[in-house]
Amino acid sequence: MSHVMRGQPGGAAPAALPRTFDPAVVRADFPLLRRPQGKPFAYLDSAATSQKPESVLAAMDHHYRHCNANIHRGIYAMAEEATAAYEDSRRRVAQLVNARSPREIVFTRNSTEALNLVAHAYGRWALQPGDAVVLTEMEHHSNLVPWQMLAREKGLELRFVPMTGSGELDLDALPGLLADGRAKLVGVVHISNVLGTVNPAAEIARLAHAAGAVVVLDASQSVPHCPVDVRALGCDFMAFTGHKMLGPTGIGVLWARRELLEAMPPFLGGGEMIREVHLTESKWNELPWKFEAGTMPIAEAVGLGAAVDYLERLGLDAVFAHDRALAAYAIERLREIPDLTVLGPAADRRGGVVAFTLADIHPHDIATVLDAEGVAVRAGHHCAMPLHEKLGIPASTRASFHCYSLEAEVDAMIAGLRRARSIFAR
Amino acid sequence: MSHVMRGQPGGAAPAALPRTFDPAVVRADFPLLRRPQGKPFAYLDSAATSQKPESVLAAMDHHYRHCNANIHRGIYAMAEEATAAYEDSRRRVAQLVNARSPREIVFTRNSTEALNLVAHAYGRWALQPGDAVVLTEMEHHSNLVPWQMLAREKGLELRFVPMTGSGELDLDALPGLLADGRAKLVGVVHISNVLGTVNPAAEIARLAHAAGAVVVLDASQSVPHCPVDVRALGCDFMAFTGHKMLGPTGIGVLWARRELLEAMPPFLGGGEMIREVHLTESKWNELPWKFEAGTMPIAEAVGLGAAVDYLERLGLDAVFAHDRALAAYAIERLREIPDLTVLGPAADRRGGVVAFTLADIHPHDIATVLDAEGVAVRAGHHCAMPLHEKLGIPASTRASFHCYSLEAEVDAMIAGLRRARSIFAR
Amino acid sequence: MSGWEEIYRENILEHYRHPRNHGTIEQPDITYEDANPLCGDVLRMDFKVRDGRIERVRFSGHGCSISQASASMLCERIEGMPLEEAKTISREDVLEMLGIELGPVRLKCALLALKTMKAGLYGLGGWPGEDEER
Amino acid sequence: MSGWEEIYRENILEHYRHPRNHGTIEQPDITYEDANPLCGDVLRMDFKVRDGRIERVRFSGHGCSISQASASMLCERIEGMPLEEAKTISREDVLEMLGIELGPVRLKCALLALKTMKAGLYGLGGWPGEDEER
Ligand SMILES: Cc1ncc(COP(=O)(O)O)c(C=O)c1O
Ligand SMILES: Cc1ncc(COP(=O)(O)O)c(C=O)c1O
Repeated sequence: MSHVMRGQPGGAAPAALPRTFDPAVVRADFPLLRRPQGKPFAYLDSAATSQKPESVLAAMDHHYRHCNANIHRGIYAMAEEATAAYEDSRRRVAQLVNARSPREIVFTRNSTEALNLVAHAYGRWALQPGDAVVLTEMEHHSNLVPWQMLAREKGLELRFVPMTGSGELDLDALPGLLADGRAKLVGVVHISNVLGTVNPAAEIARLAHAAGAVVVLDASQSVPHCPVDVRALGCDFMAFTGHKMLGPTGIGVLWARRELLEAMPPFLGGGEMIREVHLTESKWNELPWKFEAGTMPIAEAVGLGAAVDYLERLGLDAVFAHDRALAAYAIERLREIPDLTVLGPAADRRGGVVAFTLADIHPHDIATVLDAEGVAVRAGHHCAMPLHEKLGIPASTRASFHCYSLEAEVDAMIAGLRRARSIFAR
Repeated sequence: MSHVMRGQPGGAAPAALPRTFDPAVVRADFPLLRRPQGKPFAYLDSAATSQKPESVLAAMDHHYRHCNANIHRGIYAMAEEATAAYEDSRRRVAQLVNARSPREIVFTRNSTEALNLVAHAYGRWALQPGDAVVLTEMEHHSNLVPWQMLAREKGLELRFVPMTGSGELDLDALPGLLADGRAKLVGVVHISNVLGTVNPAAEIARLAHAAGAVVVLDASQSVPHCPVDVRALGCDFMAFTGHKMLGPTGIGVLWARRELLEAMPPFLGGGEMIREVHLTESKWNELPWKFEAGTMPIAEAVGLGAAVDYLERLGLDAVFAHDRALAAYAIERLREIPDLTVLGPAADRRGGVVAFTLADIHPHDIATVLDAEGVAVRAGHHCAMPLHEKLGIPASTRASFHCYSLEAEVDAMIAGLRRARSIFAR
Repeated sequence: MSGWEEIYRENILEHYRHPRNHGTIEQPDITYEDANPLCGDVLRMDFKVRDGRIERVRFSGHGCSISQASASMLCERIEGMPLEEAKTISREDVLEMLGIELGPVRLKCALLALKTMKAGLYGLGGWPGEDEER
Repeated sequence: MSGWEEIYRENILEHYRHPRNHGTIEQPDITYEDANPLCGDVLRMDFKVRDGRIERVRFSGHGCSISQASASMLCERIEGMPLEEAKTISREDVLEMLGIELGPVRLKCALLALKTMKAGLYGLGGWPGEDEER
């Protein structure tokens, strides 16, 4: 895998070579991947959700068995422990993305809620009728639909950075989209969940800021797979999600610059997010709790903290190198199959996601045949219908990797694709 | 416990006597409560969050170890299994509250998000400037702050059903609050998390509907503890939360009448909740997914399903009888302590929640002394500051019960209160 | 019999390769289009109705072999059928025609045609047993 | 020594029972009120400042023995102190004065006085090391 270029989506180039790890060894940490002999199972759907290491499951189980209490209000020892564990996870997440302070980390349900929080609390407050929001043609629905809803409500204009034929952003178009000064917010996916494209977030942020727009980065596919440094990137808001980064479902993260979080009104109202409540008016709590209403996903935060630890032990640069090497290998092998088209840019410009079409065989049929062979891939529009529309296809089949993925799993997929071709050729 | 009156907050009186269970036996199912010998631990904070039975932890653990996949889109067997498990939990929750269809069950993060969903998606859409929202003086912040925020945004008037000296709603005041026809929504807590008061939800719904208002029931403290039948109650929206009903954190439920959910616009935008997405417009998915954006708390839904099973095996009428008997016992014992005032109505009109004040000793200090004696209670405003303001106290101490709570735990609290009194008497 | 052969029985592949009633009708009496939100597949059905019977039915759109085969089989079955009888076709009937077992996700593919037909024949408001067709 | 005696040391109970500097100042030079959102406790501090020194300081509000004792101790310590010196008092200094160990929830009680003082002396904008005082 030595031919793989280093990707540094998150910031400056590091001095040392990435640490490496053996995915076959890593695999032993993931209970679901330990399958009984003779029942092959290749999980190639990590972009949808990742598997979880034993340490994450153990952390949550320990929480429920030994310190399950509601947080922030309990005066007894167990509640103090639960509060400390919850806030400690926040600190670890803050460190992971190099936030200035844990106050900049707001826990949410998932990326989607984090992005909606930005649209509701920041967007509804800061954007005015006639303002424009710049997005890209490769956004996941979660960074598109909230802005459509807001645009309709507030009379905003939506503009789109177009995609080139090779599935990269046409950055030359961005200055034009920003030129009239009406664009006040730029939303962009860091790594596309369909094409694997690594978008130049720092450069986009530079251009956007020069034009007076804030930048919302959808880092759902980058934070789980590569080093991401919010200060080096220079963005203003960033969303990611626990279940794709070896953590549990039910928790996501919004990072945002403190000044913005201080200035914005809150999003959801209720317990926790208040300082004082009277019958007809209330005062808000400090950051980050101002944005955390009601009982939060406590056990899930504890699990996410353990996931961050696990990722950092592996080294996110090593994870990224591994993902990219596997993507390069997959692309190479996919070329062997006639009538197969790989979507997205060249291997050295993408993360561990490879989507493709095979003749006119419907991706559902491909996925069903692969499933019968013990290979789990995703088929459909991957929550990116406009991207598929632009490519002129209704759907695609996608293989995606994480630290536990193996070349042998790619091989199993290739064999299954040959079979699908033979069944459905018409 | 034979002196306890049957409470039937949820609907018609049942024919048979409640099943009963032995809390000491039930307790064995709850890992956290199995403490090493000689370390007494009395968990009297179940209104904040309940403990979880082994079966709930096992269901979630099994999910992560054997069928962890993202739902609704995966074509492979594991994703089909995960989808089936998630939707099966929805069906069980629908049955628990006697919903007409699982389509009326929307999963959320917690009660708070469910109530905010109603305020945002229904309230912002259906209410007009000048309309009034009727709440009560005993609401939890989660059913108060969202309406304050909406009232400010839309120019709504907030009105409050006052509380009597004994901590019950002064229902005689409700017709007056509804009389001018401007009240379009009535929000009420089913069982108060401070006073334990069981509010007459069916009667309130009847009055509200007669005046043309919809009813939002905060059932956070009722669904976990007693039979609740949405059809018998006749309300329109109802919120409850997984972690208080023996389930995990990170999941809550909004039940709503199907016609309302069909008519309302969605709340959060993103993956899952859409049918079709184009660059500048989208069409929404069917119920209930129209309201479920992004990757949902999948493992948490599975855990909640197991919690519903557990509660139904115990029998919610039996749970309620147990809670109430324990509350009655606690009130009796608390009377022994000089200068102690129990808040709320008589034992036969409340659920398993007992809050009190003790001379002018601050509840934090009481809780700290009790903690040192191995008794976990809650101290503070319990997210009901206006209620405390009305009672003229800054805070209170609260003991609350669930199926595993014992008289011996109440006894331990009583002993601790005597000690607190001796330390802080001044 | 290996896994995929259980699903891709010959009858399904046959209908997929040679769909019956594929196409559109000009000036249909009833037309309805639905989509599978999970994958974006789209199905449209056009009906000509005379004397309470489905005189002609055509389907178009795009989808996987299961959704195409089930649309083809359903159309073949209902052409010529009284409207009221077509309305009574159930989810079980469709699964029986297909002759395979499916999990909840692919079930949506299999039932898209039935759902489109019912929405077309009943109008948008919902129909008896609709919940079970989810 | 049993559990509660570790927290309710005599000095804390003493300050709680006989708080120093309790009360308000008419026409203070600086006044600031903060609340502990977790329990609703409220603390107000009034300052008279002359020649860069805290000439007088009074606290009022309501709270538990820990928050009252820490306010009392802090006021006792800073009365007469140069403003700049008072600003340098750290979270560790306060915990040392109290002489007890606390979890994150009760820590908020213990640090409410310090937080109120700093917000008063620095103005609302935040101050060095603020994050550590959470
Ligand atoms: C009456 C009542 N309503 C709402 C809530 C909020 O529940 P959650 O924090 O799970 O959103 C609670 C519990 O905190 C409650 O007791
Ligand atoms: C690029 C991208 N953005 C957003 C999301 C949404 O994440 P979640 O479903 O956890 O909210 C995903 C994953 O589904 C994604 O891949």
